[in-house]
Amino acid sequence: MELNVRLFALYRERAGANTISVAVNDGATVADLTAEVRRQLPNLAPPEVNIVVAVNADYAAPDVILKPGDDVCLIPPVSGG
Amino acid sequence: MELNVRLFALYRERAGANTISVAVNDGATVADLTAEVRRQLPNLAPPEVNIVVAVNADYAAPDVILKPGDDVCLIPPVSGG
Amino acid sequence: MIELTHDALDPEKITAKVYRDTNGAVVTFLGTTRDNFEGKQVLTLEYEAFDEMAIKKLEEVRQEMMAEFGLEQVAISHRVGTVGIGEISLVVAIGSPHRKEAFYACHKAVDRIKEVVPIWKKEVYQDGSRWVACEDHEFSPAESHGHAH
Amino acid sequence: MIELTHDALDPEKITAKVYRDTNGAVVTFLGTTRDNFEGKQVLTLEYEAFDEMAIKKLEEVRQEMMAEFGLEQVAISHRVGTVGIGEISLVVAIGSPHRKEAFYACHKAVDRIKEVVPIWKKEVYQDGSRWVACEDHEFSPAESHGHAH
Repeated sequence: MELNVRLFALYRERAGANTISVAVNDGATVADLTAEVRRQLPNLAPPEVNIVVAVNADYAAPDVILKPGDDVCLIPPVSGG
Repeated sequence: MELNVRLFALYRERAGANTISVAVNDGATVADLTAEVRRQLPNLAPPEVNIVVAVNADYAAPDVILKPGDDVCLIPPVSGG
Repeated sequence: MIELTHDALDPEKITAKVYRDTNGAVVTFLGTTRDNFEGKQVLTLEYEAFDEMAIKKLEEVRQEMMAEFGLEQVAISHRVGTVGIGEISLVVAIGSPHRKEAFYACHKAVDRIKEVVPIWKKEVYQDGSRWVACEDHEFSPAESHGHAH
Repeated sequence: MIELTHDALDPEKITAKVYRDTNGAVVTFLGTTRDNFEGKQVLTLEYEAFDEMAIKKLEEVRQEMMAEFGLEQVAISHRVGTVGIGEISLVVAIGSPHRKEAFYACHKAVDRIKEVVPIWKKEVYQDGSRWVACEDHEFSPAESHGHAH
């Protein structure tokens, strides 16, 4: 399936796009997605940095299974306040 | 010597006066003063309650020696804030 | 940065004293008068102070906090006289580059003020009144006597 | 009691939400934008948020604090967009019968907001800009990359 993945802040600027399209297998997990994102955009985050994912506006663990139509967002290290 | 002792809040109301005159020996300490105050005003504070004294607008330990003209105040338990 | 006043306290004005462009955190405590004591309705509060000493002790608390937490902006205002329910009796405002020091200093400042500053609070009820011995102290109005700290 | 806004924050208005006659303490945190980062002059800040999730997470933090500290009045407002130096980016206001809970809850709320709420801050300098990774983190603008929490 093809997922529209939204990017914010640092990731948006690094990718030069608000949204990227990422193809993953049906039944793919969040971990599969971030692996694919790293292949597409090797400079998005260094290997030692965990890419945090939100699915449908909440943090999603690596083993969460993605469904078509999920709102998937990559969350750079937050710095609000 | 004769000291004018100022009272506040609870002590002022219990004594029915802003100021009381207390006679102590020359060289008397703060402890001597509070002992004399308890004789004059046995209902000012129960025996288990320490009467706190300020001399010249600062807390004074029981062994501080009083001098004529000192500004002596009795400080009930504080409750500001 | 120290104030003892009969006038209503303006928290915004007091907080404004501790703003600096080099600071990232401002922590403010407002002490407000509660409408009840052990279920009894409080109508109003009367604050009495030993003025000269209260100002001196407030300044001491301020200096202590600045030294202990490495701060430069600490403002304290305490109201005296009659204070209506829900009104502000105490404002402590701390400005700091970082929040941790500001929180710790503000909390400790309030604790110290309640311990050492010669100010007394009387709760006035429909059927009487009571000098508050010290905050959070289990104190029955019936045995309204002094209490050592 | 939760707000995410492009408008300037009014601390007095936000604090007013947590006043109650049954409360004796109001603790307020104001996060203000600092004018420097490691000696470098910051001209302005840009806050970006993942709006829907940020509001959800702010409300979660609010509910957590209310449950953990037995509170009823917790107000949180976060500003987004361009924020000038010395302006307020975050207000957390807590009303409580007693001060201890108010101080603890306010401090913890700010810590949690900085950990979990998807909001990002960019410092703009004369000669560039930098996404702040996380507060108090030793972070060199040169190696401006993401950093896991």
